[in-house]
Amino acid sequence: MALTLEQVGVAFGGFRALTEVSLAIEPGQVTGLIGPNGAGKTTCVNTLTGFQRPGTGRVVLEGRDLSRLPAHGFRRAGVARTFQAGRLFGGLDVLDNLACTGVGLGLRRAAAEQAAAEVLHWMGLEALESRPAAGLPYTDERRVAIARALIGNPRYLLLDEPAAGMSEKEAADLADLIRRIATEKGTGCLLIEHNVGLVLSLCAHVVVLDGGRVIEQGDRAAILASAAVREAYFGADQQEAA
Amino acid sequence: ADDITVGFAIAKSGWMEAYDTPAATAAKIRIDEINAAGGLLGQQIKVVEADTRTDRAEAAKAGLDVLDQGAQMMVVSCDYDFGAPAALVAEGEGMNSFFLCAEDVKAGLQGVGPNSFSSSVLAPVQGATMAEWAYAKRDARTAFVLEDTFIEYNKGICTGFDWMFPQLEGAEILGRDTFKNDDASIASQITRIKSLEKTPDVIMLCSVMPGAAAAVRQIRAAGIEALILNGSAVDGSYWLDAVPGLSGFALPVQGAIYGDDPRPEVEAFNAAYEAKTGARPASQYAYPGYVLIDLWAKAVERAGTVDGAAVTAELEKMQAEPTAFGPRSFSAELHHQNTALMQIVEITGGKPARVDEWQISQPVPLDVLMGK
Amino acid sequence: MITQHRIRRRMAATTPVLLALLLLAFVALTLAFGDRAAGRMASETLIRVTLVVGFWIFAGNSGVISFGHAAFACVGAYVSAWTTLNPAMKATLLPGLPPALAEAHWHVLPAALTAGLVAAALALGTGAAILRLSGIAASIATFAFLAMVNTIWANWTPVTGGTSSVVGLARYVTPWVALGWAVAAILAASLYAASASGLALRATREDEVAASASGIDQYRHRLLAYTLSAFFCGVGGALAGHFIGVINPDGFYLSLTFLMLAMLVVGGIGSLSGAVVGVLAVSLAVEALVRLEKGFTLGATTFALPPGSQEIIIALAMILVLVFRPAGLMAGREIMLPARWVTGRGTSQN
Amino acid sequence: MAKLGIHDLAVRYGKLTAISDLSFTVAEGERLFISGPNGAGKSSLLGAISGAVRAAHGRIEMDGDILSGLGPERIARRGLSMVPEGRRIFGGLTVRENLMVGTGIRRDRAAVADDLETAFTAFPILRDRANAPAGALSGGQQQMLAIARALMTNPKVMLVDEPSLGLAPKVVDEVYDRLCSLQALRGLTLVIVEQSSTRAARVGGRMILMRGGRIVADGDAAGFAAADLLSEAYFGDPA
Amino acid sequence: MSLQLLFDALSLGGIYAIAALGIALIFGVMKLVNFAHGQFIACAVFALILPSTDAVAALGLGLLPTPLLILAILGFGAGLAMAAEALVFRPLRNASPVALMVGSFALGVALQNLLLVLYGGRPKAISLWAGLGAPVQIGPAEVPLLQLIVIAAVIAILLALGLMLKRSRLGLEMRAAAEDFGMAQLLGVRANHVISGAFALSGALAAVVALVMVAQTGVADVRMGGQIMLIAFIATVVGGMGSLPGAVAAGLAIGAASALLQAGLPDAARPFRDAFLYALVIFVLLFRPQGLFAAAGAKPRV
Ligand SMILES: Nc1ncnc2c1ncn2[C@@H]1O[C@H](COP(=O)(O)OP(=O)(O)OP(=O)(O)O)[C@@H](O)[C@H]1O
Ligand SMILES: Nc1ncnc2c1ncn2[C@@H]1O[C@H](COP(=O)(O)OP(=O)(O)OP(=O)(O)O)[C@@H](O)[C@H]1O
Ligand SMILES: [Mg+2]
Ligand SMILES: [Mg+2]
Repeated sequence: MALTLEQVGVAFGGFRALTEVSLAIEPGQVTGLIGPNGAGKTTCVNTLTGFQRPGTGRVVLEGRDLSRLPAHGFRRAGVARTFQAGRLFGGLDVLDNLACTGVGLGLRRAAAEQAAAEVLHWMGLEALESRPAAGLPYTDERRVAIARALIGNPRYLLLDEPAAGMSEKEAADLADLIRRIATEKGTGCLLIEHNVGLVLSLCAHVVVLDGGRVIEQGDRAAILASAAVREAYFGADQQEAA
Repeated sequence: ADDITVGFAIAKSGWMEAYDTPAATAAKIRIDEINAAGGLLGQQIKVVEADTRTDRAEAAKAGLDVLDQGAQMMVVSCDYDFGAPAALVAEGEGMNSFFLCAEDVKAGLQGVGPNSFSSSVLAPVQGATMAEWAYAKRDARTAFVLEDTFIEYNKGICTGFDWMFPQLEGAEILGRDTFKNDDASIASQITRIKSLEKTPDVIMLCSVMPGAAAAVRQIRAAGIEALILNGSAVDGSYWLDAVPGLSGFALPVQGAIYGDDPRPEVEAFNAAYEAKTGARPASQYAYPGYVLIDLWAKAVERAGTVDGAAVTAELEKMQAEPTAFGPRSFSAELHHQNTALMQIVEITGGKPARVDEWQISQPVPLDVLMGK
Repeated sequence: MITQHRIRRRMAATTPVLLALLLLAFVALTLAFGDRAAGRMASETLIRVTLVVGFWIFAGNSGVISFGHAAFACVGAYVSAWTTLNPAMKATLLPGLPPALAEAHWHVLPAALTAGLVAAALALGTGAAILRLSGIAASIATFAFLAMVNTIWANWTPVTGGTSSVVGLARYVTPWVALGWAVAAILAASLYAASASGLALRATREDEVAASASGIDQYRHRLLAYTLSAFFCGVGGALAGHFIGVINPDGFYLSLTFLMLAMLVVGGIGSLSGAVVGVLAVSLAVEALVRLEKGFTLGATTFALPPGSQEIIIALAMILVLVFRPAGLMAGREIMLPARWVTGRGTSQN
Repeated sequence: MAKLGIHDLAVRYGKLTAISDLSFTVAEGERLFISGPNGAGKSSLLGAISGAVRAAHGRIEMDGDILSGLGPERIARRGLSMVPEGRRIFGGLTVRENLMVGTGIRRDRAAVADDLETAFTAFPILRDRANAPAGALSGGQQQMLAIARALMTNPKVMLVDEPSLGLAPKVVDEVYDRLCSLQALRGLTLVIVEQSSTRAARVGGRMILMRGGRIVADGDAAGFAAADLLSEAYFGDPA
Repeated sequence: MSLQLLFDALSLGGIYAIAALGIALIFGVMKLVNFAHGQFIACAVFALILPSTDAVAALGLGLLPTPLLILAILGFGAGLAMAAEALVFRPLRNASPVALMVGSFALGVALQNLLLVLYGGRPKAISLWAGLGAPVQIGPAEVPLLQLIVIAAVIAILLALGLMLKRSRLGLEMRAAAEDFGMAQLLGVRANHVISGAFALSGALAAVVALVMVAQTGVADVRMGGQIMLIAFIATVVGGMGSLPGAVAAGLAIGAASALLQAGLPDAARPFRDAFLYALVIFVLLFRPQGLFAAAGAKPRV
């Protein structure tokens, strides 16, 4: 029972962005995905959510091959995501932003708004409900984007750099939220972050990509111990920590 | 009131204006003449106007507008499409309406209603006239038909030609093609003409400006020297700069603007027109305006009223009614000319001149006119 | 607890009512104080409201600019002509009609409904292909569709009469008839905008990618809106035909397309009120200029604008509106009752 | 004389005041970090200095000349370059073309090739993708490109808005190394918006803390890092 | 395909290609679909003759000796487009693409009606370079000299423009300003100059079309550029928005398709030529929605 990439390869023209990548996201757990810029992390997420067709290999959701599904089909099958940029629907208010997902999942408008209100309540964001999405401060924009992805309790949630641009305190709050999503909702999360501290504190299992290949995976200790990861990715902070 | 009011719902702006204004001016010349001679039924004729802006919806409004101004007869735009909305307003009031110079059979009884007329000569008559004249006078036995699909008038010219030419002993249409008035190039149509086994004696070009001039220029540039025929719409010398030194181009007109019409009345009108506007008519399309007032006024005098139905009855009795531009007939079936004595103008060395006159040997049948 | 969001939804529900009242007032005023020409202007304006509101259902919600809607108006107008014209007239004007149509002599209301339905069916069929595209490619495809319809209509002479006008349509469109349809279009448009599909479509307008990540099937919603929108354009076309009594393929081609677009953009494509206000503003401005062109007397002298200046002035005015209000006169806002009118008593205690 | 002088600056968006009564100076060759919570007005400040955002009032000086009122292109031509928030790379242009856009204002055409070489050495991925459209680059790669592009104009003053955003930790180090070495080499004046006070402290320099459009503290970056917890408490949780 | 047919196709396609270039250029720099381009063409045609509503046209600029005449008309086109940019499109720069498009359309309407007021609604004849129609024998084909000149001009213009945009600094700045006006300014690009330059080029291209049209048809009509503009607009999209070689290729392709359909369709179907042509356009778009020559990376990545 998991969302998996099986031996996935993706190429853009001659450029191979992913080569035989296999990874699994388990329900109720937070899996980390780190790697240098251009390693192929976002491409992984795109493949896992139907925005990028795998050239080779398969995307499998709990035994079902999703490789041919359009992007909106992935969301309906229970795979949600956020984007590196917020990508809220700027012209709509926050509640409608969330309700859009409900509608996309086939709810009627009233039911969708009900579901949206519940998720906002669960995240403690009721106050934002009627604000237009376009004017939201950065942190709130991020949290609303996550809320939008949570409508209909997806089985899996893929987060692309959710903490980028946040201060330490804000990032810590975000970590709590992600932990709650995994434990309280049983959602399997994939977390892409360059804030390595955040990833290591949250994730039981971390996958490291470089140059479109998985170069390492394992728990916190394994990652910190890996010379390859240190070489390719870590900065001075993490070097010290390790 | 003591006046009889004629309403002009015509284009005073937009591209139709160039066609409506000369005919309307001619109509007013006839009105002035009638007024000077004591008026109609002893009353002066008053003119009211509204602008159709070369727009169909505005044309309907213009019709209502002149109605509000007290019009008792309505003169509408030259073209069927732009005149019909106003003519229908007149029809709704049981009034007479006259198209300034429409040459589509629908501009009248068939397309508007029992009280609507046009004083011009049907497009198929023009096509048929050129077919028979070229056959008789220029020994044309083979033809190529090049039809511009832009407006109904063009199709009408070709209809008349297609009806007349093949009935003539030994005459044959070798091929045909279509183009659009605003096509930037008609190279492939020309290639089709050139690839015919033998060069046709005539090319029947069913087109109007500016596409007609563009087509002639390209045909001659390609070295095709066959006699080109067209309808009245290309009358006038204003476009000849487009094809310097053009020769072998013939068309039918109701009267010649070039000063060489054998009928003195025509030249008298040309002079009157020049006196009124400062220039001679630029094409034959002023004439129908003059004719329409002339015919209508006669019918009104005979009916003793301007009431639509009564005047219509008188108009429908007209058989070969003489006018300055030749005899005109109307009937209960057709409010248009399905045969007419036409002057033939030919352009030689870049100069147009009247060379002949011709009347088709049989009127164009109603079925042909109606496209059946 | 009543939230700001709820209040806004309730306020939005008042929009169609207010717009209908606005149009009612417009008709009543023109009929009370205007001449006959003003009455015709009112009918024409309300027909345009039907067309532009229909157009807005698709363009406003999806953000895709369609050039094809004039084609639906064209089809609607001809369908109504085919079904309502006197059979004797059809026998001469449109000899190629299939027997069933050639003999039809329907009442105008079922004809108008059929006009809308046929246009909608055509939209469903062609939209199924065209709406697979997005952005400018979709716009061009709709444009190609318009040009195709125009070419076919201008040359399929036995059935459409070709470039020549079809005349004799019953001129039944009074300001009240036009008002009825305009209000129907406004109601349908606001119901659609408030529906689940309307919300989903607006999401795709904001961000196609994020919308599909939200599970929204853009294609389906676009096709639905396109079809509904074509219905009202079809009806609008039928009304336009029965307004002047004469139809011609040229009347439903580029100038109508751009008139509709221009009215929508001047009013503001972002809201239904924008669509309605745009039509009113442009139509009234044109009418005023046309009257100025005819001349008006002030004291002893008569002033008149030179012929042809109306088009130039309107075009320049449009540019000025766009410069000073790039989002249109309504700038995406709706005409709504203020919040305190819709919250009602007894709900404000929490 | 100060390289940059900001006097009594205010920026408004409609009714919203983003910056008010802001004054400070930056010395030639100085490195100034600007930190503060979201919405503090940091980006607006950089925008106002570079001419991208119009100041409601106040005066901005560079080398004693008044910049306020000049368009962004005139300001850029005086040697002020900016890496804006959101990168704003030209997605349809190739990576190399992106780097070349700003070099039109340089008189030392010969040095352009050298600088390009230096940029490629600093960010090798840019060399690898030099002829690829920049829009295809990953988020972090685009950030590198934006920084390199600003450097290619050979600026005297460079404004950088959150350079570490989306960059892998190792690359962040490299970016700062690069900026610092350039500063040493050319006497570049740097104004950097940086969220992480630890990072600022490690790099070293002066730091201004903004909140609600005003300066609330001004001092040595290392000092702020030590008082990190305190400052977090001071900002509070925006939600 | 016979050689003759090839030349026929090229001569029509060449005109479309030049017009499409003019549209693609402006779309490239401003995301503006310039519907006034057709009227730019018409204005450049009418610039040859003196304003008057008389039926017979009197040549104005058209009297100049050929090289001067060409320069004058190109300059006129460029100036007109630059004026349009300064007066209409610059104030509209922050408007949405739809608003821009409607603005350009309104400008087109204003220009067309201005021509109507100045020159009247009647088409006019212009006697210019009638000799260019003389046929030249090339193998089995007989081609008017003008067609050869058009084809040569298309190639030359395309090469020059391509070089200019790809290689020159102005071209680079043009494309940068097109993508992100504000950012280009932040990098010191004099963006207003650059955009104005693009308009000048586009206007000059409209003037080229105008000259070719006059040479080909010998007439001036206020509705003249409309049809060409529409085809050019379609060509720009089919070619791939913003891709100049794409615009040219698609312009040529549409011209060729039109000529082929004209030659190949049976009699009865020929009036429906354009319907087939547009169906083809939709078909091509369905298979290549981003256009035939879409710039790589033109589609923003997720
Ligand atoms: N549509 C595309 N066309 C061409 N190359 C692409 C495309 N999408 C991604 N790439 C390339 O694939 C590689 C992987 O990109 P991806 O966005 O997955 O990286 P990433 O790991 O998310 O990096 P970052 O941390 O910087 O966001 C990069 O080198 C990028 O340039
Ligand atoms: N273009 C704009 N229109 C309206 N308001 C704006 C605009 N840009 C910024 N603001 C507002 O001005 C204030 C200051 O914004 P600014 O972007 O300068 O803050 P910041 O400190 O850079 O924040 P962040 O850390 O999120 O980048 C915020 O309240 C923001 O919402
Ligand atoms: Mg990424
Ligand atoms: Mg900022």
